[in-house]
Amino acid sequence: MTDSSGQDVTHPREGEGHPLSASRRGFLKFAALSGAAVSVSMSARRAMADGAIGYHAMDLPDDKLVDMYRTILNIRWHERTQADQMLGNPEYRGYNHFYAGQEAVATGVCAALRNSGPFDQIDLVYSSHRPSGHAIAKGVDIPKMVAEMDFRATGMNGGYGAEMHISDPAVGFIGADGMIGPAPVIASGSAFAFRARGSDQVAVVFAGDGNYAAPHFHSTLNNAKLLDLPLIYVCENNLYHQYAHYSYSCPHTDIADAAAAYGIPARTVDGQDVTQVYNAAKEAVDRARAGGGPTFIEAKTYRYYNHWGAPGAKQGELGAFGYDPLAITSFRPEREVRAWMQRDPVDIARNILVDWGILDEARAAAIEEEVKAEIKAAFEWGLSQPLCTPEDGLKHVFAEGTVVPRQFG
Amino acid sequence: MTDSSGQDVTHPREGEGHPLSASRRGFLKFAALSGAAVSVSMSARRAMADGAIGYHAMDLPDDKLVDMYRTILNIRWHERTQADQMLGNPEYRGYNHFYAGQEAVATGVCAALRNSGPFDQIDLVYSSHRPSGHAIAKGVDIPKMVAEMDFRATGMNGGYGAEMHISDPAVGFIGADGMIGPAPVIASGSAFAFRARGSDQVAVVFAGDGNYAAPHFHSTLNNAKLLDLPLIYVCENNLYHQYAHYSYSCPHTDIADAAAAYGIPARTVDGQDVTQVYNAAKEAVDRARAGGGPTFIEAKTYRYYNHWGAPGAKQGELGAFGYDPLAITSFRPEREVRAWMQRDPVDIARNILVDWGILDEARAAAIEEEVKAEIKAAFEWGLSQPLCTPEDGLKHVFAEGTVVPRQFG
Amino acid sequence: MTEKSWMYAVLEAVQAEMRADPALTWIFELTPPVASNPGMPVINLETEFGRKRVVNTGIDENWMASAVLGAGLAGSRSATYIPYQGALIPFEVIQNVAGKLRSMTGGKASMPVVWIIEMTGQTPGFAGQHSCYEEDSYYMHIPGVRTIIPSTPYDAKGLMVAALRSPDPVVYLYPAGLRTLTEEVPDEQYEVPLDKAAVRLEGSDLTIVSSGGGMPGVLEAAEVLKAEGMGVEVIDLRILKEMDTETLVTSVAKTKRLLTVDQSYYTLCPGAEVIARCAENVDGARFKRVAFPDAPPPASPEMFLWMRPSVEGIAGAARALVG
Amino acid sequence: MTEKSWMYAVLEAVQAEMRADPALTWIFELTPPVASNPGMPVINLETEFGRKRVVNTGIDENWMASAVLGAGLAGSRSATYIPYQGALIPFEVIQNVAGKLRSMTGGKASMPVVWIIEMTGQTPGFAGQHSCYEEDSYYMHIPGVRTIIPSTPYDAKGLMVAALRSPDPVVYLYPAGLRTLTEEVPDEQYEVPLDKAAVRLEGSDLTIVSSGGGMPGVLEAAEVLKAEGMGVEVIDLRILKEMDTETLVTSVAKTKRLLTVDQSYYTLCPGAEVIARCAENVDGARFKRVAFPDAPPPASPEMFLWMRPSVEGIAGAARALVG
Ligand SMILES: Cc1ncc(C[n+]2csc(CCOP(=O)(O)OP(=O)(O)O)c2C)c(N)n1
Ligand SMILES: Cc1ncc(C[n+]2csc(CCOP(=O)(O)OP(=O)(O)O)c2C)c(N)n1
Ligand SMILES: [Mg+2]
Ligand SMILES: [Mg+2]
Repeated sequence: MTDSSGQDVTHPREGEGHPLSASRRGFLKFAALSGAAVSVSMSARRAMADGAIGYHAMDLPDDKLVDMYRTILNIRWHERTQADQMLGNPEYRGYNHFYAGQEAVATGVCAALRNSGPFDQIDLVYSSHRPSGHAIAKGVDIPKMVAEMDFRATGMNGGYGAEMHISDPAVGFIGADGMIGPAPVIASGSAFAFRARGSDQVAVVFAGDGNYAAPHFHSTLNNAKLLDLPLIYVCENNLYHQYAHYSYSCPHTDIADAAAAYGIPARTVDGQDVTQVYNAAKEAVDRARAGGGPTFIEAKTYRYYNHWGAPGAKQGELGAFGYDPLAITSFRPEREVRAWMQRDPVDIARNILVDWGILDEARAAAIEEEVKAEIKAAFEWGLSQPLCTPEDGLKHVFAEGTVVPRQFG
Repeated sequence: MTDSSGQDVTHPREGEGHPLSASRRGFLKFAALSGAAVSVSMSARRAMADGAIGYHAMDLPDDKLVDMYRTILNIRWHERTQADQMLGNPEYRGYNHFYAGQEAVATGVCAALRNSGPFDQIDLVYSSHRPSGHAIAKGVDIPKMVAEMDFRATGMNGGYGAEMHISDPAVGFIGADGMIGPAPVIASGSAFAFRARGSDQVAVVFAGDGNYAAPHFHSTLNNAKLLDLPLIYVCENNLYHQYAHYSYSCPHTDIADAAAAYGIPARTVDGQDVTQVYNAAKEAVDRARAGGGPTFIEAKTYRYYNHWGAPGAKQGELGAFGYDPLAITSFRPEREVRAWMQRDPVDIARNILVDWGILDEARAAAIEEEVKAEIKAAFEWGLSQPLCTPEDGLKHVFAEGTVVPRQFG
Repeated sequence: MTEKSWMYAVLEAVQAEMRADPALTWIFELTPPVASNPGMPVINLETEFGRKRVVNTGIDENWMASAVLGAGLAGSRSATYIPYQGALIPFEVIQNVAGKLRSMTGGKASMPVVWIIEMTGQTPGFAGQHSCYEEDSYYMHIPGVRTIIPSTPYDAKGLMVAALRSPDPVVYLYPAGLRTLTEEVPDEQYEVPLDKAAVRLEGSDLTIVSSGGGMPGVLEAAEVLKAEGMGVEVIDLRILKEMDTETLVTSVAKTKRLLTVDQSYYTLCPGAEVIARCAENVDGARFKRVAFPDAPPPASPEMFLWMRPSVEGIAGAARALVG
Repeated sequence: MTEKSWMYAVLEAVQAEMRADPALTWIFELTPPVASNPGMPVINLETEFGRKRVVNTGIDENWMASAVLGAGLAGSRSATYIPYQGALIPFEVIQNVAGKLRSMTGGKASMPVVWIIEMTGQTPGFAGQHSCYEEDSYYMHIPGVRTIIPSTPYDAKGLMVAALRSPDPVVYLYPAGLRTLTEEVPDEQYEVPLDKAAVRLEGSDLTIVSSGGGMPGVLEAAEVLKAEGMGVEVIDLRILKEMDTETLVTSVAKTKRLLTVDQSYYTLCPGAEVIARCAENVDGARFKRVAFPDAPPPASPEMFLWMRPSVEGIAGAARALVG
């Protein structure tokens, strides 16, 4: 909520006065690296714009920064390889809601989390129907995820779940949710449990702009605020839900305004710049761990592919252009896609790291080649795994036992 | 949402510059009549406080003002008579969620509506589990309502519904809803239908402070705003839902702030003063009829009885004091009840009318006696009506026919 | 009379009713009310009737379901198309408000509304949440709501006309797996009654009862069994509430063998009700159910296709029951 | 061992589990977790364990149900008490998320959570929405959720202990009409298994199956029938999912007469499933259902009490079936 002078009037400024200590990683990058002139609508709540969020990414050790770059590449090349499989391999049965274009969001948020250790100490991530990026950023085993998406018995979830239900609690990835609505509320329940048992864990939920309209949105934010829950709601506003622009379902330009109305600290960030996402996430995580309650982060971002699968995409090329044959009455303009691709999260991350002297172009390119090779191997392993045994479908209904087959009378 | 100087910063000021034309009904009453020093928390969005709502009540003809006074009395004496029945007549089987204390809200709102005429022209009211006041203000037949509440075959709803489901579409009273949540969403559907068929009708929903926490709250306001629906949401904030203070379920001091966040014109009004409620309702109705979309009115009010039934009440006395035996962990303070009763909606309405020279004290008292007699007759008629026929329970499941009895095998 | 697809037949029904009644509204979410059919004009309700009457908003199926209910209570006939992903989200308002309101108001509330609720789950690959086809049982338990489930384009149109004209709220289950069916469907409006099952095949050895997405497999199995010499009577329920007990009992009284087939979970599948009604009314008959096991459908095609009642599974159960 | 009321027995179970496990949480709305019993200390979970673990918030049953699910997924056992007015509001999340999550994750999701869902409607005067007792059928159709319904204080405690200790999500239906029952209940923790029906009375002429709020009327009718010389076997289902088919079939194979009694709507009442299972497995038996008609319960006591299955109605149906 902003007043007439554009000032953020509701955000409690816990972050104010954060020391912006000197560092070899300066603020120069802003002008230098912001890339093509895509107009990303940003309110005054934008991270960095009012000094309320410190530039925490500058304090990260080099290896952590390189890890972030590698994670972005892992997501990107998983996507591209899978898209190529879908387009070129008639044997391939998997599908995806592609995340390409949004990599910096999952990466920046998960870099601020505790991703390994005992289950009662790691942070938990709830994902959406577009889970592959969140899963990789949280640290799932990529080959097993690849196997799962192709319905293999040794896949991450034994072939029961496939893309929209991948889950690996061992790394705190509670998992995908094929429905729009429930996940944020459930995530707030995990946050409730943390607070009840005195744990400093945080729960993070990733949800699209489409989730704003679900009635669950209100429940989640209202209870998170009332009970001061360590919940971080990451709204990935990629402008569309399925084929409708978010203005069809939301009266706000910044969805963060809706959260701010509850008195929840709410920020918009440039979702294409992993360091800015990290800054906001770090601040949110610190607040939550300290008992300061929930945070809402709206990342302005874009997806390069269509809503589902690879229609409009070409093998070997990034992104999908032209109209999605599944979209009947509303379309997103091809020029919008191309304009957003000018501010690619991979390029932005690489340029920052090169600018900061952490990598040179050659090393950056070498890392990309390593990642490509790893992903290639992941698909080779995944797609050579055994298929499921039909009778196993009767398992895992309850913790123990199997249910009775009824399909034969 | 207010900024640091307490200014309302989100409300679109359609009402600004409304001519406050001279009238024999001046503004004097404010100081003169505001009664005892009950501290009603009121924000800057309070009607009259920033000049955005005109004092429309002053333009009402005398008979209409007298009608409002009479309606308030009808509600009040229906309540008191029913409470006395519950406390003193062992034969009496009815019950109520008493509305006493809140009469000015239903009365002021319904006075601004179209309450008679063909069904496709009158305004519709959706009520709550506390419906008797709304029903009377909308114009239902009181004797038939009395019969209904005592489960009589000739009651308003044939004894099928009783208190929490009274309904009379003939006067636009769609009716009570025993659940917390659904009614506002359904009301928005009626508003959707009005807009679709080009009608200038409006839909009004009365909902308590408790309804704020229901996920349906978000759906209602979001869609009303997106589709510019002629919906008036009247939030009767009587501070408690069941036995919990509303601060247990709502982070806002003014629930109207939650509505303002959607960009919906939202006002708080003194719910004890029928003229102020009328002013806000009139403005909302005018806006909705003109295609200007929804309005949210938060009426600050109080109920004199406990949540349900007459515990704590004494025959012949108004209100319930002491603790409600049903309330186990939280109670409202008896002094709070008594303080609110100092600003009684009956007294305030009568004093205004006397002050304006529309009634003198003698005529005001005579009207009250007339009302008491009418209500007494209504109970006599209602409680002498026939009981229901058991087999009729199989009717009215569908528009035609009866269902099969299954209780005998 | 033209060969028409399921959805074309349905939207033709809606279009004609909307042309006749300027108050009728349609709310959708993902599936725009658009259909084409060879040799026929494209139907696009959104462009024809405008966004005041035909609208999509956000992902909020409870609002959609509640909004048409409110429209109906305001005197405007209204329908909404709920996608399968949100199939049970509007459950509470349909069950606890719409189903009870006529009774609770002593007959004063009229709700001429239709919820078209997509049922899917017949395609392998979509696990659990996206293979939700248990809606039939949930919705048919509700009193005060007519729950129907067509299985042919002809019935789909005729039941839609009847549903839109009914003063009672109707849950119109749409088994999306049947979208590829085509058949001769009259161009004009006609009604298929909201209380009659259809006998699709007559025979005296065995009664098979199914509905919606279960019908194609049942009809195929019946052909196989007929070829083997079995006299199979096939009943398509069509109407889950109020179920047409008479047609069922008459058939089972004749065949003394009842096999029910459901593409939904075994426990409390519609077939359980069919068997219970017949068992209460026919002595000495034999009964069997074929259904999906009481397990969420797994994504893997191997597991899913084995669990789904198949033509062979149905035929096998029939032989075991009769033999 | 002390004579205890239903709710005291239940909260005693919860209190002991909460003392043993500091992570266990409880979310309520209207009914504070407080109970007293003559000669026993008052149990007040809110004051004993504090508002971080035991909390009420607003009127948002979907949040309550989802929150305990999220707590369970985070490794904290959790329970919530959903009042009857909101009994079906959490339906979608229980059906479509909780019921499917273990399967969809290939066994990785563990959900040690309990939803105590109030069932009411046995008192005349509360129409339709406040007489909602159809929950049993809705919840028992869900795979992956154990749906149980105790009918005695002893079972109420033992099933609560078992439910809280189960790694599976449990819908624990609480027929609030039974709140006045008292019986001897052990002070220590004990488990009643989550998969066994209880034979309450043995006999060889007729099997009567019921559950929850239906049991008192059935037991009373059985006494009447016994006095008339009928050998009545009474089975209390206790567990709706997974239903204990063996106990049912064994009994009906013996008696060849099955009467089911439900205080919920006829169509797809739990009794329909009981009859279908027995009809599939026992040849030559006779079946009858007693249930509430397929109509919302009206407020008027005259109508309501006539529609509600009564001792005389049950006994009459039993005589007709056996005679
Ligand atoms: C309750 C429900 N209704 C409808 C759908 C179908 N659906 C799947 S994804 C989607 C759009 C989601 O958009 P958004 O939240 O913006 O996420 P994005 O796809 O842009 O990542 C819809 C409508 C669903 N999954 N669940
Ligand atoms: C979904 C649902 N949950 C719980 C209830 C029980 N209940 C009835 S009234 C009420 C309190 C409502 O408070 P409020 O909205 O403030 O209205 P008030 O009683 O103050 O008029 C509650 C919780 C209900 N009717 N519906
Ligand atoms: Mg989106
Ligand atoms: Mg209140």
